[in-house]
Amino acid sequence: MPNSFSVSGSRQEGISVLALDGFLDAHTAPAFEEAIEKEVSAGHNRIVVDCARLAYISSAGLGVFMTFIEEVREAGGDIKICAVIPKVGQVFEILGFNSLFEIVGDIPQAVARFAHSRAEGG
Amino acid sequence: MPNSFSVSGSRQEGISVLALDGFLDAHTAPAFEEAIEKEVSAGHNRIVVDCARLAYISSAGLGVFMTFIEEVREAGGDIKICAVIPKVGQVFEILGFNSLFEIVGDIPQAVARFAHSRAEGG
Amino acid sequence: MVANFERTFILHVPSSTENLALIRGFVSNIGKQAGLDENQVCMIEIAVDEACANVIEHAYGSDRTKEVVVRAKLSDDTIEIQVEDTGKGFDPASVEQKEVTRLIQERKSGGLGMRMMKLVMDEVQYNMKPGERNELRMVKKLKRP
Amino acid sequence: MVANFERTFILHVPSSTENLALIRGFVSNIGKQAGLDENQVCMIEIAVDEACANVIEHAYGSDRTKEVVVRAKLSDDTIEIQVEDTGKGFDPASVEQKEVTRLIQERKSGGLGMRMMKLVMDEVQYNMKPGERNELRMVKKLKRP
Ligand SMILES: Nc1ncnc2c1ncn2[C@@H]1O[C@H](COP(=O)(O)OP(=O)(O)O)[C@@H](O)[C@H]1O
Ligand SMILES: Nc1ncnc2c1ncn2[C@@H]1O[C@H](COP(=O)(O)OP(=O)(O)O)[C@@H](O)[C@H]1O
Repeated sequence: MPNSFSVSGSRQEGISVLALDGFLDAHTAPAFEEAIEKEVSAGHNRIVVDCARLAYISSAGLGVFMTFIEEVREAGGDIKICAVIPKVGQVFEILGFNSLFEIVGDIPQAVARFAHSRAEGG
Repeated sequence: MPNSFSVSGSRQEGISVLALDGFLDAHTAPAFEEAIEKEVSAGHNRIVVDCARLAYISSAGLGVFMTFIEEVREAGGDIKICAVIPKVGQVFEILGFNSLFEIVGDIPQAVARFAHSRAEGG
Repeated sequence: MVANFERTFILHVPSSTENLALIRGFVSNIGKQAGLDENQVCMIEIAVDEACANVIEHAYGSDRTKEVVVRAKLSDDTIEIQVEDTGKGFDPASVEQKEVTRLIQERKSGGLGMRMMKLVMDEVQYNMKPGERNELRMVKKLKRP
Repeated sequence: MVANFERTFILHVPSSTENLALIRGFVSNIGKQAGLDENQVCMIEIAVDEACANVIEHAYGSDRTKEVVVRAKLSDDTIEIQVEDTGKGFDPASVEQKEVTRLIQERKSGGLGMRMMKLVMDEVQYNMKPGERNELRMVKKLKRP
């Protein structure tokens, strides 16, 4: 589909990794929101969002990060973003997300960033 | 570019291999025509057109094959077509090109088809 | 996919073969929304590409200041495409459809476009008012699973 | 690339977020024709995506029977895009632009669209006639090499 987008989840060392694939816009953001919501509801507050296959993001996609970041941080977790392609990276940057979110090179780096932080709730 | 198309040529065992890449339509057909014209003018009448990276063809692209096939066959050569993806293959088929042109799986097969035919002029 | 109501899409582009890719992208997206598979979508792309290439080359004689209009209407069981121009028009009935073997003998590079449209679409119908509004209407039935 | 004359492109699509991809494809093709690089093209795609998403969600309240119109005008030194709707309109001046940090504290999922457009385009200008014709005009200057 032209507006194709999918999220697939996995668990690594007690961390939830959500891999985004395709185009994240106002049409597809609900699918991403649902996926994060599911993790948070399950008490999984340490989340890595793998953007390696994310081709596009609009503010509707950024909105999903905004909605959940406070909640997971208050629960001792975080949402770390990794493997962003330049086209997507410039969107994070232009809206100042670089100083508000931890954005790193790949999944292992993102996972490692959780190593020194406190254990999460669940 | 949205209408991107390119042709690259090489010589193998006295045969000209033209590799097509991208979208072959009324906008880009002149580039293909020029490439074949160049071979024919140089007396290279044994031509393989490699379609492995050809994503699309319209009748303007088919027209280029039609223009030159008689000329190269009269000169003892041929234009053999190879490595066609299904989307492109159905266009050849629907217009009956399958019975008028030799369409084979890959470059080596196309080259081999020339092995038993008479030597070309140049 | 939400259906049950007709959806109309319209695209206006300058009359230049450069815009055939844009036109195909438009048609392709709509074909996918109609639930067609990749090969079927490609067939509709080609029909519209041929129709628009003819308008650009024949109706407007490559005058890039003119405009090509493509309308697509998506309903539950058909995709209907109209290509419109204000160019010189022609009489489609007077166009001789030669066999490919004959075109090859005559070393022709053209003469396949209209045949392609007819082979691919379920209905192909011209409606000519030269200089005012020439219209080519093509319909593809959607065979829903 | 042939320039030296203005080229106009128009796209009409049903008001549905499903069509944002089609709209982006339209804008992307035109951006490439304007000679913009991949990242610049993406920025214009986003600005138009944001504008159209706002029309679909706010101006039309997700009424899929309505229509979104995108006009693009390409000249030698600008790409000008107009997004038009006949929806309820709004007063852009009355929209408070909150800091991202504040949106985050308030757990908002929105509030970035208009900012995005302004950050990306050189001109962003609303012209409202609610229910009749609301128009958002955005201009990007082309810095030719
Ligand atoms: N939209 C059109 N306006 C004017 N003449 C047309 C149009 N479409 C087709 N024709 C005429 O019909 C002929 C056959 O068209 P077609 O089968 O598409 O082959 P081709 O375009 O390759 O010549 C054209 O050569 C042209 O003379
Ligand atoms: N085209 C429009 N029609 C009506 N209201 C709009 C329109 N565009 C924006 N708005 C209003 O302005 C607010 C801010 O828009 P924006 O910055 O794009 O963020 P978001 O759309 O995520 O809320 C919207 O919530 C809406 O109330």
